Amino acid sequence: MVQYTKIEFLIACASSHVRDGENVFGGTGMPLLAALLAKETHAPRSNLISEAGFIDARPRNVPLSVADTRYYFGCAASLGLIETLGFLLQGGRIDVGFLGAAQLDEYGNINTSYIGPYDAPKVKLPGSGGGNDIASSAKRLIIMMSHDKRKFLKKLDYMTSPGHLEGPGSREKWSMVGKGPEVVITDMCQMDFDPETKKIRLMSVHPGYSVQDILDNVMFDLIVPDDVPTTPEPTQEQIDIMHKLDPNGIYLAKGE
Amino acid sequence: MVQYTKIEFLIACASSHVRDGENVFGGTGMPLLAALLAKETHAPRSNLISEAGFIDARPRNVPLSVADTRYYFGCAASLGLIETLGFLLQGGRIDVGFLGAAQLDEYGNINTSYIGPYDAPKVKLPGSGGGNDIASSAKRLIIMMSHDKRKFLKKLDYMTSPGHLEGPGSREKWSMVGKGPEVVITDMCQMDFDPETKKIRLMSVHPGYSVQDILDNVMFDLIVPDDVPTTPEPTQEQIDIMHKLDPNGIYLAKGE
Amino acid sequence: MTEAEIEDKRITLEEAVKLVSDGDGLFWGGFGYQRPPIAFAHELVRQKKRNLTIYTCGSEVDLEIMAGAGVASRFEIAFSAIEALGLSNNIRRRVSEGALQVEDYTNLAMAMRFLGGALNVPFMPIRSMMGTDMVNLARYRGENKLKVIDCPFTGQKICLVPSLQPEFSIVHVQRVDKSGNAQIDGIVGEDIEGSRCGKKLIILAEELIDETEIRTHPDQTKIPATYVDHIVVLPYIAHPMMCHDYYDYDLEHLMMFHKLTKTEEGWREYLDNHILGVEDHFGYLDLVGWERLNKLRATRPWGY
Amino acid sequence: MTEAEIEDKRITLEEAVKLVSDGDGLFWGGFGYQRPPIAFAHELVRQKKRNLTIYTCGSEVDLEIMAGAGVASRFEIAFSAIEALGLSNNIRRRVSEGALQVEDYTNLAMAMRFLGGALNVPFMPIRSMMGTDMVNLARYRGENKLKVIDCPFTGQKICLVPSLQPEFSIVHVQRVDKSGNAQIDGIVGEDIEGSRCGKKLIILAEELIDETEIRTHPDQTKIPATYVDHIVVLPYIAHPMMCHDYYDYDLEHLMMFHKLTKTEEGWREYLDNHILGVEDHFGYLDLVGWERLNKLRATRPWGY
Repeated sequence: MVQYTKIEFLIACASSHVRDGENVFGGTGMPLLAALLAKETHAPRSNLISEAGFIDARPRNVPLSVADTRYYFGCAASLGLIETLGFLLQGGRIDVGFLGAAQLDEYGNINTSYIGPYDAPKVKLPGSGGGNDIASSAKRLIIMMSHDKRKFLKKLDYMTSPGHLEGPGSREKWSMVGKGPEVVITDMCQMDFDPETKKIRLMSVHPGYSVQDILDNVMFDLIVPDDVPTTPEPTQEQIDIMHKLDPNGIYLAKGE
Repeated sequence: MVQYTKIEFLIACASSHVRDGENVFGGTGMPLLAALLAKETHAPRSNLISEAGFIDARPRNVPLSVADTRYYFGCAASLGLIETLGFLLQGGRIDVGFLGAAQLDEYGNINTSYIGPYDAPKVKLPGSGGGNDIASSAKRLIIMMSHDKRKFLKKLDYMTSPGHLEGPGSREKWSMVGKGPEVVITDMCQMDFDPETKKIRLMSVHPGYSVQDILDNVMFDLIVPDDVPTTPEPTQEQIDIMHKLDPNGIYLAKGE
Repeated sequence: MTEAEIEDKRITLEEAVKLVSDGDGLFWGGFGYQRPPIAFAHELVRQKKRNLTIYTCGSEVDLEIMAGAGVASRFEIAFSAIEALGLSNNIRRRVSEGALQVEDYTNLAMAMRFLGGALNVPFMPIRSMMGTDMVNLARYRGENKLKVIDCPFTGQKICLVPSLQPEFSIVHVQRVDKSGNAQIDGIVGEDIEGSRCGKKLIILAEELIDETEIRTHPDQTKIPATYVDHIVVLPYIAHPMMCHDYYDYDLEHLMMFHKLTKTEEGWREYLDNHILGVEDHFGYLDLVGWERLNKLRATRPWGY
Repeated sequence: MTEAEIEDKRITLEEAVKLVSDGDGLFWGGFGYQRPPIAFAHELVRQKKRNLTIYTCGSEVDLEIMAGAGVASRFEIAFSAIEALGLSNNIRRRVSEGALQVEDYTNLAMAMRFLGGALNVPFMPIRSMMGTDMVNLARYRGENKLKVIDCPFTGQKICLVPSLQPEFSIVHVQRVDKSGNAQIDGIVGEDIEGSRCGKKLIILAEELIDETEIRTHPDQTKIPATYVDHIVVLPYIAHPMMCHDYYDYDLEHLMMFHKLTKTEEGWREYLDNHILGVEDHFGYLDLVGWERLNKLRATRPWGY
């Protein structure tokens, strides 16, 4: 039996969604470790891009910021935001982007801006950053978030970044470059989207949870297919590699 | 008595229009030598810019092309067209630009594109290049052209670059960044523009020519003030410096 | 070539900040942890500037300082947080109090707004933000936050974001000559466009270099002197953040800062000790301690 | 970090040109005398391509060759001449014959059209061309040459130029690694935007360098490999024009070329001898002569 923490599990799970040869917006934190892990295992030719301007980065230490100099040495080019978010992302050249979410609705639309009403917000969250740009234009979007029932809502307090908006045809209406969210990874499950209705659907349940656990912990309608597999566990090799990548546990230690 | 060729005279004359500290689009040929001469004499802090991307250039040999590497060594920055024509010129930061003209009308509008009708041109000329951009956005424009009666017309075959268009208010109508042509330097005279009507006006006559010579050699109406001075001749120092700048007579030899 | 006497554009940090008037707009350089002009934010606080509008993609500690001290009342930004540590506590409080208005854009939208300002055109087209509340909701900009139009060429929807030409651009670089030719190492973020969009440009640099060094390597110049109005040369301008090839971030200080800002009292303590309690930037550096600063110095070839 | 096997994108010039179909549009790199992809133009002629549309600000000898040999039937350009020597004689003749249509823009307009294409937005705003025949008159583009609109923010007139995303971008650089990371020395002209706007990018380079050289100096990379589809490595790609840090222009050859093009017979002589009469680029270089080519090599630090 492989022993793993929740964070290790999520990183390995996210890593499996990166394919070889892809251009990946890694950001920081778990997505960055997931992208690096993918590059060390099944996707050696994936191209890790930071929106601050680093292209094909191979950091020897894990960066804390998308603009961290740790992204620099050994990367292929060091440019700026117009290059990464304009030429590469809006140009349709980014295969996969990762985003977090404070709230998510059943079409995969994302709130990272405000909790409470816009005119008198209870909490000012970080905002879009490059998130809306990535959600609009990356070919595929992977959403990672902690599983708290109040975050999975029918109606967002504020829609920062587009998922599938109001369903079929609505991304096309705005001529969006990318295809929208593909998968949502939480502490409890993976969810994807029904190709017909663009509505959120249970994809796999993490070890230790049941389908009912998931249904008890979302406030929107969730499509449940007849057959819901268990999410695969990480291998010892994956865990070893991620600890080599983050030897000081800057990200890995958080979940323990 | 200083001995000089026609080319030397024109370069010295053009040079006098560059002021110290100005950002100057020098291009190649006579304007380039004029700008370099100004920098060597009365305008040591003028900033010579090539639209290809060279900023504050100090070429040790005269360049043949605006993109000539001779512009590079010793310049302050080596960038591109968006920088020079976009950020600097359209940004309102270029003080003076030089342009040639195949045809000129009485408002200083310029043709460098076609002789004959647009649909069946007799001669395809070089076109705008950066000319229209410079004429639209440089604070001041200096036009240099050979004096041939057929070039000074009531109606251009094609208007490539804006002078004062149809007179007062017409540059404002298009929100142009620059103020338009200030002076036209030919083999025979200098012309400027009446501040009220924006129509072309005799400014000075070169040594050896009379006011009547000029009137006989333009096809548009030319305002002639009561007092038309003679254009000052170059000094020996100016001639010596321009030959030091162009020792092989790449441009200077053309007029001999 | 005759050697003209070169204009020396250097002034002190105090003099530079005095040029800023209450109510001005500032392009704010740096990105994330990289090259934020923190020393300039400190001096804005010490000189008690008010009602500034800050335009940037997403600075972190500096935005927290300016929001916390009441220097800025408006932000047009894409992002506020301390990456890897957590939310921007001061900004969160000031927004809840109504003391700070944030007009929300995306990183690309802000970068394009600076590009449009640098190009001196009134707007730039962009393909994100549409379909979301970033288009539907606006604060003080109202109708002029952005416009969604039908493209006159394709008929498709396209979003136009208004260009920015604020009173000042504040940009932190590694090296500059005394006339203002500036070199930036590592990523440039939005600083190329940002340095060209302001009506005046103040460059903050870690190191002064001779003009000869600039003119021997013209392709290293990221900001030519012709854009530059004033220069301030000081060490550790970005502390506790990083400056590529010069020094790393000070994680301990950063965590202390973030922890203190969790309460208004904590923030006041930081403000009183580290900003108002010191005379100038060197006073701040003395307080941080030179042994500690020295430990942050970058190692070649890594740059941190 | 695991070393993944790097894709080798090198192909021959002949193979690269075979990818171009009759009727395609090409962004054409280089500016003035600097880094024009002349060898690519020669091979287009040898392979008898037809009805190409060339998009560039202003190339010189290469446009003359493509117009003269009937390879291109449409140019969207700002400038055609051989600077310092005189008019583009071939272009002038082909326009008069009706064999070539030139849609006229300005240098800034073309650069912005490439920028718009690179950004994947349908147009870019620009403040020149208005008030002149460049707005009033169009050829095959008709209504879609450009649009003058009232700015929805300011109410002022502004000109929109349509973005370009041609089938290929052809860009000549100094150095490249085998995956396509490219370094450019000296001015970049419009090649940053141009290399990003094409659907496919073919890089022509004077010198192959190892990936290690690229990754030791990431800030020297002007075009990252992710944009690059194919690479052709050859010496003297721009002859008789120049390549910064590699070789100077060949003024004698250039004057001979310009003199010959003054008549159709003269041009045919050049075409038969220097382009059709040789098998490939090395055949052309042999004809020019290696002693002569060697004399053109650049001297450090001047770069020419």
